[in-house]
Amino acid sequence: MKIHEYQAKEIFSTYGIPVEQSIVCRSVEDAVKAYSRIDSQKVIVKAQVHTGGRGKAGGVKLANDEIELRKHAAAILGMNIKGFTVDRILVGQAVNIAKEFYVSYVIDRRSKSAILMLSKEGGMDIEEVAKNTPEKIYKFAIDPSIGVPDYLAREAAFKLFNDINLVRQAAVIIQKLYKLFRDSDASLAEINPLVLTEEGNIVAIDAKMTFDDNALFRHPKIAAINEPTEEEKKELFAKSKGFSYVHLGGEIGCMVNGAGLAMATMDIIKLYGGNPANFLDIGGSSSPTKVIEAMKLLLSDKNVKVVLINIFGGITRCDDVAKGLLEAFEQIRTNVPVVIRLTGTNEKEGRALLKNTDLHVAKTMSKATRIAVELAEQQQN
Amino acid sequence: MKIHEYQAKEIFSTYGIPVEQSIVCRSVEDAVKAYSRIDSQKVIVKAQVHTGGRGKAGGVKLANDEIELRKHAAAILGMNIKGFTVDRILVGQAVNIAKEFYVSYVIDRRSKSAILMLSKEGGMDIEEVAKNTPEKIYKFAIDPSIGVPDYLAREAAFKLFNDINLVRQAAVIIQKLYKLFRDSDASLAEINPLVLTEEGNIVAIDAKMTFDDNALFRHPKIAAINEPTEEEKKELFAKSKGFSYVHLGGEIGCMVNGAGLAMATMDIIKLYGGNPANFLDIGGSSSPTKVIEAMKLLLSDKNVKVVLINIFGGITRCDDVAKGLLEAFEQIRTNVPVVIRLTGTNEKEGRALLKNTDLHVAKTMSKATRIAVELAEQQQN
Amino acid sequence: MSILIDKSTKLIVQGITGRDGAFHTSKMKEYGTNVVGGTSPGKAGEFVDEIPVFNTVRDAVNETGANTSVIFVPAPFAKDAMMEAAASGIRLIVCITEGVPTLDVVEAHSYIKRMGANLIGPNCPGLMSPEKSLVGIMPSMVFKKGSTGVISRSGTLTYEVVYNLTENGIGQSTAVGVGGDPVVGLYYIELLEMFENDPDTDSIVLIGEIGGDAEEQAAEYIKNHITKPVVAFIAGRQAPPGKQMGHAGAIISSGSGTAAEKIAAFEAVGVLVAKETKEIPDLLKSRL
Amino acid sequence: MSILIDKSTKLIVQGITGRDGAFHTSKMKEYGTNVVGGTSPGKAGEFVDEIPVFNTVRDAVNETGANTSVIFVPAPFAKDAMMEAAASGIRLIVCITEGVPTLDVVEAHSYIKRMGANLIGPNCPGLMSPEKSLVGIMPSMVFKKGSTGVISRSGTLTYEVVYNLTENGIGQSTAVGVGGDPVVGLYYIELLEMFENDPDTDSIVLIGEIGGDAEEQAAEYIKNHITKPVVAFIAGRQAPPGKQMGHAGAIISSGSGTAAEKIAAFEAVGVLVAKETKEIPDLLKSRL
Repeated sequence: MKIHEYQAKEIFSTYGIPVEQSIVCRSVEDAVKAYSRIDSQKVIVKAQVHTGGRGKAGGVKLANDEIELRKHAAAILGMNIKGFTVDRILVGQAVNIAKEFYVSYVIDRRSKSAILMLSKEGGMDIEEVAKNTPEKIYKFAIDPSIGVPDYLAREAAFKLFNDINLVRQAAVIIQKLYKLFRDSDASLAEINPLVLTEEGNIVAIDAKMTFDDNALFRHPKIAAINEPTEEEKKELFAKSKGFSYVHLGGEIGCMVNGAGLAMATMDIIKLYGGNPANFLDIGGSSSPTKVIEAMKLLLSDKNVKVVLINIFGGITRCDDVAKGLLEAFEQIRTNVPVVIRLTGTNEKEGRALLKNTDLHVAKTMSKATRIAVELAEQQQN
Repeated sequence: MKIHEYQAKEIFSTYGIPVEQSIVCRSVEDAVKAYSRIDSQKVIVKAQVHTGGRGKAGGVKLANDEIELRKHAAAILGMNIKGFTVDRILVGQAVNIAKEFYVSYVIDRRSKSAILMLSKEGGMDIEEVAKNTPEKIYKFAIDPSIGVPDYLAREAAFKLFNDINLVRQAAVIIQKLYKLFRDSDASLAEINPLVLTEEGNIVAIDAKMTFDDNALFRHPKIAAINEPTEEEKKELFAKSKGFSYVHLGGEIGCMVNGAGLAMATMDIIKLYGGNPANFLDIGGSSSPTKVIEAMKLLLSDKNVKVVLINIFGGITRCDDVAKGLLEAFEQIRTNVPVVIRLTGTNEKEGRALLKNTDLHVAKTMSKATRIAVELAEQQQN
Repeated sequence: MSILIDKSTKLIVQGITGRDGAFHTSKMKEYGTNVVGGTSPGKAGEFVDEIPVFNTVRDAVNETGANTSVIFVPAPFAKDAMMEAAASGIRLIVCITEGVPTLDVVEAHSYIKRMGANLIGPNCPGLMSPEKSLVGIMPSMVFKKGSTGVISRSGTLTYEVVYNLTENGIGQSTAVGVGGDPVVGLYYIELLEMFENDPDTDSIVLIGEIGGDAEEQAAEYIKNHITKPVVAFIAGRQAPPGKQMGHAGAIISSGSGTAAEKIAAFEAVGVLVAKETKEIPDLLKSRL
Repeated sequence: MSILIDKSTKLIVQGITGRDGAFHTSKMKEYGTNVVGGTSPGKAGEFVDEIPVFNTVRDAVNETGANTSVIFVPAPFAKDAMMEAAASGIRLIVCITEGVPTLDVVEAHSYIKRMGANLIGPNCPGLMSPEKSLVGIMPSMVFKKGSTGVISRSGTLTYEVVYNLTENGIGQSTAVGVGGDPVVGLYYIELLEMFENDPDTDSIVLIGEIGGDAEEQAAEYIKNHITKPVVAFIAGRQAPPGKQMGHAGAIISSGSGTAAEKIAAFEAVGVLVAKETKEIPDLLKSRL
């Protein structure tokens, strides 16, 4: 789950990580009011959207006076950045930047731990830095049983600064950011850039946080500020039904038990010349209710011309699955052709049960996919 | 550092460990007021003193009504328990005890960790239980990097209870007590007894905590409630001067550099027929100021008939130590004879410097001690 | 022989009285796994399918000599269950539970490693050594004893592949579902090494998917250390970036972790990569 | 040979720019210890007695190949210093600092052990292997090379005993001050084992004191594992119960940890216990 910069900065403040003075605004008038409350003539106006690259898109502007502020606020509010409409801007004091740095904690699959990443190349796209000049990124794996002790924070801070006073300031931020990362079950806590001001202070002038969806149950306050997009809402709805759903845009809707098999199914559709409409994992069992719910979800996508159901009968045997499907399809009335492929335990018995129905039944993934792709092509014509 | 039961219970409450309702009182009138505020007809009146065995000494009484309360409060306030005068009592509701248990955390030298100790033999002297029926005490070493996870708390709680609801209640207390133990740098956090009430609740009806003196610097609130005895005040004063002092009561005052050597010195005094007045370790260096302060401390003890100074010259050479002693004794005027023993680096030069003074100078611990004991005997006669 | 589990496996089931725990306990027992006990705090003395229930893993280990544990407790309690197993002397911990917070796994894994034990999962189907032992939720009927080792990040996709192998006469030595989360226990490299050293394994099928760079690492490892033939399959070629495809770990982040990269890495070191699952048996046969 | 330190010891001093750190750095260097560096955050590039100062232990280890560290930082920072040393690859960590909170030592010790390193102290005078290496604050002039190993919970009392040994012609292989706190690193048993295995040690002097039951454990260990003669001395026979005698660890709690118990334990296993320090050389000679 993502949150906005201004929300991340509020959390930073709670943890004592220095951020510049800033106020979130939803209108130009809000922005003017905010401007009067900020102790700085120059302010930065920043679009608040759940995506990167807002600077390049014109979503970040410096205002030297109220006239410029009005102009920038008006321009940025309502702007569309990578499909996101800007409904909020952050107006913050413009700090005098002496130097920019990068600091983040992220989960590292390889070391199976959180890692601290730092770079003197702050303010840049860190993935570009990682690709082109990996030696400019310093990484520290965090032992979860000891966290970030003083010595480690100092060791890391010495990668960015030589002056011991700056090292001490940075070390404290490094420790607080870890505490926040861990306390909130974040998967990313990033400061880019962390700025050394001309006055000698260290301030986080951007803040990005992503949280582990699996841990939201113990962070109700964070979960409460979630703002899913329309697409994400559909995914969340699916999740509430025990599914895992991702919209892809093609014409062949698919319904599969298991995430890996669901991915393999969308891949094979493409391989055979079709276009998957979605990824849909209906999970372990294949009860009639689940199938009904899943069909409703698939059919709500008007692009869907054919539905391909791919079920591997493991613990739940294919004949039981077939009975469930039959029950479900008694209740579902649709003109969209449905192809069903059943493999695994008792597959013959399962397929036999489905024989005298409108459903297209196939034995293998290849066969089923071929039928689905052909049916889709027929529908197109 | 020790605190009173009522203070420990206040800390318990902060951590959510259930304690019975109780109020600390300094007078009979206070106690009567407290009685009116407690939701219980029967109350327990308990002396608050920094020592054990108050029950046997008559410092704990049950009052069934206000008359009894007045009687007990009056009797206990002012009582002397093992040298401590009772100036406070705790008036608390009398709970209906179904069963008593023992729970504590303590530092274990052997495992070099905190250990959790539990027993079904609550309310007893736990050292007696340990000595006579050690199998009735369960011990769990705590890995400091993981603390007391749920499973460990549960495992421990199952040693006391079978009912899962009681296990859950106890497990929470076990975890909170550890958190408190660790957060406060305690060396002991003990609940004896932890009580199962007839109503099925688990309550700490006594609370004992001792804190690590070396960690008090980071616990100013705890340090602030320290109430040293007169003797402890003298020890604390010595500590503030960089000494380590313990009063012993004999007639030969001793001043030694190093704790081990200081213990060996008091032992040898006794071995040679004298009685050490004190343990006094003046620490690493032997500057004149330190010697002067130490002499003042020793001479403030009117029992002291002889002073034995035992210095091992290591990094600081004996001739330098001798110079310091000479300088110190120019300022100290006393009739108490002083025996000095100097060994170690440059000992001959050191002893030579002290030759023509009133000080009795000896080469070995044996010799010096023999002289000191003889001088003490002469003073007695 | 086989890797990780065999006839010497003495299994306990943590969360044995739960719906899934009880169901799969019976399935495993039925298959012949030596299920010696289970845990469910407060239910000591009860039995599930004649298997004794204990309050704690320590009690279970003390009473039964269990060396392996399979975990079916709900996600919020999975970390505690994994650590309890490690603290109580269990050597192989298999966590089936889905949806365990990542930092819980980080912490539990670090502790398990420190205790010298091994973790499989979480969010995994467990392991199967045909005719020896089943630890987890894999459908035993699709397996057949043989000498191909299977490593997979997935559940049903594994069964699909195994089913194809079995149908084509290729049996399995051990199949391991490592789990679909970003952070899980034993992974490709450790398991490749075990299969390489297992005299009863003569070939390996590796089923990967998008997300992370474990397949790239595996390719590098295969190049340098694996002499047995390896056939790979990668799911998620059509996955859009930034979207989690069911498994918490199946996500293309910042343009890395794509199927194309993984396939290229394998092909670069001579590992055959199947385009669809039905090709796997033939590719494997071509290398044996 | 000797135990723990010798000519191969490459030492860094944590807190080298402090008063005590700088003073003892010079003393150790003067004695011939191979002091390769020191740390003091923010002072990298400076020198103390021509020894380079680094910001971090990691830098110091990377630049100098140090394997041993001696710590002189103030008590509130000692835990961090000990853990930094262990995390940076130091194998033997000697913490001189007095007054370190017990739970800090518990935590640091647990981590150091996990990293496979050894801890001596805190609140200890360090170690001395005469004519080889001095790590700590022991006065080198009272030592003499020889074959008696010395283990002690104390500082000046150790020097006193060593001085007596030296004066009586008995040299030392290594002398170790384990520290006077309730929780410290290596203790009697580990060191007895090392001395037993050290070909250059033919006898052992053990200097104990009141508090805890480490002497009782040592006696038990000596009975079962030590073939070399051991002479003991216990300080604190006159200590009253409940009072801390200088050392945080020297306290008789709840009537246990008395000198009488310790002396009895040693005598029960045939270890000679000196009544006063001057007897030690003769008792030792009687056993050689």
